[in-house]
Amino acid sequence: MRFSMDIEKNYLIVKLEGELDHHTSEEVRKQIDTLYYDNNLLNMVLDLRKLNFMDSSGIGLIMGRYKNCKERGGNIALVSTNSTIDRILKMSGLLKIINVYPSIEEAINV
Amino acid sequence: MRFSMDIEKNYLIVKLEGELDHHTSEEVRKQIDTLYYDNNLLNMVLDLRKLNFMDSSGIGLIMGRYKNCKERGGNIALVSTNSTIDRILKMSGLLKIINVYPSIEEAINV
Amino acid sequence: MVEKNYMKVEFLSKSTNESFARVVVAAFASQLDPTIEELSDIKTAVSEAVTNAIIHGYEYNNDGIVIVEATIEGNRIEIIVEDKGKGIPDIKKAMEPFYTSKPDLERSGMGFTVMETFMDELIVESQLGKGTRVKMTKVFNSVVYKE
Amino acid sequence: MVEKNYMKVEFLSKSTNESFARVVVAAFASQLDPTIEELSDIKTAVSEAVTNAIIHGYEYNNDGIVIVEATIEGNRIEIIVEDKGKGIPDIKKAMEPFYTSKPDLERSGMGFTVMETFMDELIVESQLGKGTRVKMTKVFNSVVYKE
Ligand SMILES: Nc1ncnc2c1ncn2[C@@H]1O[C@H](COP(=O)(O)OP(=O)(O)O)[C@@H](O)[C@H]1O
Ligand SMILES: Nc1ncnc2c1ncn2[C@@H]1O[C@H](COP(=O)(O)OP(=O)(O)O)[C@@H](O)[C@H]1O
Repeated sequence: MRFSMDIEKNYLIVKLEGELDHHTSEEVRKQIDTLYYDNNLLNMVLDLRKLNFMDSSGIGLIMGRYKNCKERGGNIALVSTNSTIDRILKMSGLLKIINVYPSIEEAINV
Repeated sequence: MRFSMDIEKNYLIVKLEGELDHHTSEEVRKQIDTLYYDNNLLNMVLDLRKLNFMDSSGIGLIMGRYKNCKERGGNIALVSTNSTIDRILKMSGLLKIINVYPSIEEAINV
Repeated sequence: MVEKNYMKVEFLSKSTNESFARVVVAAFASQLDPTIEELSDIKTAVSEAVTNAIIHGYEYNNDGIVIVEATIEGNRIEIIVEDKGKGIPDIKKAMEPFYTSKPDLERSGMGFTVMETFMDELIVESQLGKGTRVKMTKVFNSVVYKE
Repeated sequence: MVEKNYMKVEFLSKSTNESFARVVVAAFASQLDPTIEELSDIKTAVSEAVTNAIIHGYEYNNDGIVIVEATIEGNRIEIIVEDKGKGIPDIKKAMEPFYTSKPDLERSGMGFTVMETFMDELIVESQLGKGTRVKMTKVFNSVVYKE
């Protein structure tokens, strides 16, 4: 699991790469939350395009970040073009509350 | 394990790809011997450049083909540029009796 | 074509071993030449069951042993994930979508739902204080099996 | 950095499982972040020991069980390959380079020599009619281990 984070205006943009499971999501979560709160950000984009594995721990991670953003009146969006990841997103019901875009630009310019 | 075979003059040229272990060497051996004897060939070149794994079963395979070629008054040569494969070849003592070349052309034009 | 094959792997209940378990099962199942999607289904289901053993069964205690067995017969794979941990008090409730006993840890409660959806059959057995055994089977439709 | 980890895998004595055993051990050992060469050494040694269990221990009988255990401690990995097969009558002779009891099968007699060369330590125990246990250890010099 590798990931990188960028700040753009009041957006935290997180690019995830590799395998997102229970083990890797714990570290990712800590680092996301630190950057998000320390910089007083509002919105978040999680870019899942380079993930080649995600289980329900990833769903938990997304749900948790969704709640944090909502609490501050912000929004969260996902970027995904991967059918395996899309299947588990759909199953989780997350797509009813969170939008998915094909690119970061589109996720931000809404 | 994948492999392909070509006949050039009285040479059988075998290109091996993937992992050469006990399991895969049995199939390879059968097919090499069939083509070698059915076509009344003399010499053999084993191209090991695309192997990413070889254990002592590969040594056994090479020794066996060496004996077959010698029996008919022919010769066998190896093509290898891979340091992992070279280590096990060296350890086996095979390099004292079989030459290794960096390309098939050089193995044939000796 | 593999007709029958069997393997069993045991490992410590450390979260680093979640990915190890996926690799092992995928390497074993790939003898059947499944599609990428079928392989991904199996990896996900195994990941859920092994994660549950580690975080729920052994509650993050690294000394527990997780056991994963896999049997291939024809075009069918059976996978058993077992722990000797605390067990599940109410299996029916545990299997409900979104139910989790650890919401504070950001568990989604979707583990069993994922296993059920991605596999063809799921049987959960558990005894309080003794442990949990999850048995899952999947038929690879991509694999044509000749008797 | 993995401090201590353990796994044990059992599988049928089928030659398709030789590559499976290599993948399992490599996936486990890669937690230590070894160099490509160190990983290749381990895969080769495991391949030799597992192949021996299949062809010598169980003499091509597919119903035998091969057991591979691996323990990581610091920057050291210990690997045990075990079979419950026919055993080795003379271990000293068996370990001589080029000695093989199956020259007709194009065995090179180099298996034990490869294990000795690629690993740091090799201990072979065997009992006729009971089976064979090969214990190998390797220190990953590439891995800096902090106590
Ligand atoms: N191996 C196990 N040992 C003990 N309890 C378990 C085990 N697996 C699942 N459970 C219980 O079942 C609940 C639901 O599991 P699951 O659907 O995987 O969701 P989650 O893991 O997100 O909580 C868990 O919260 C836990 O209480
Ligand atoms: N697990 C085993 N069970 C029984 N005999 C064995 C086992 N491993 C090795 N041997 C014996 O030791 C000999 C030497 O083994 P090895 O050096 O690996 O060479 P090879 O496998 O090429 O014969 C074998 O030919 C066999 O007689």
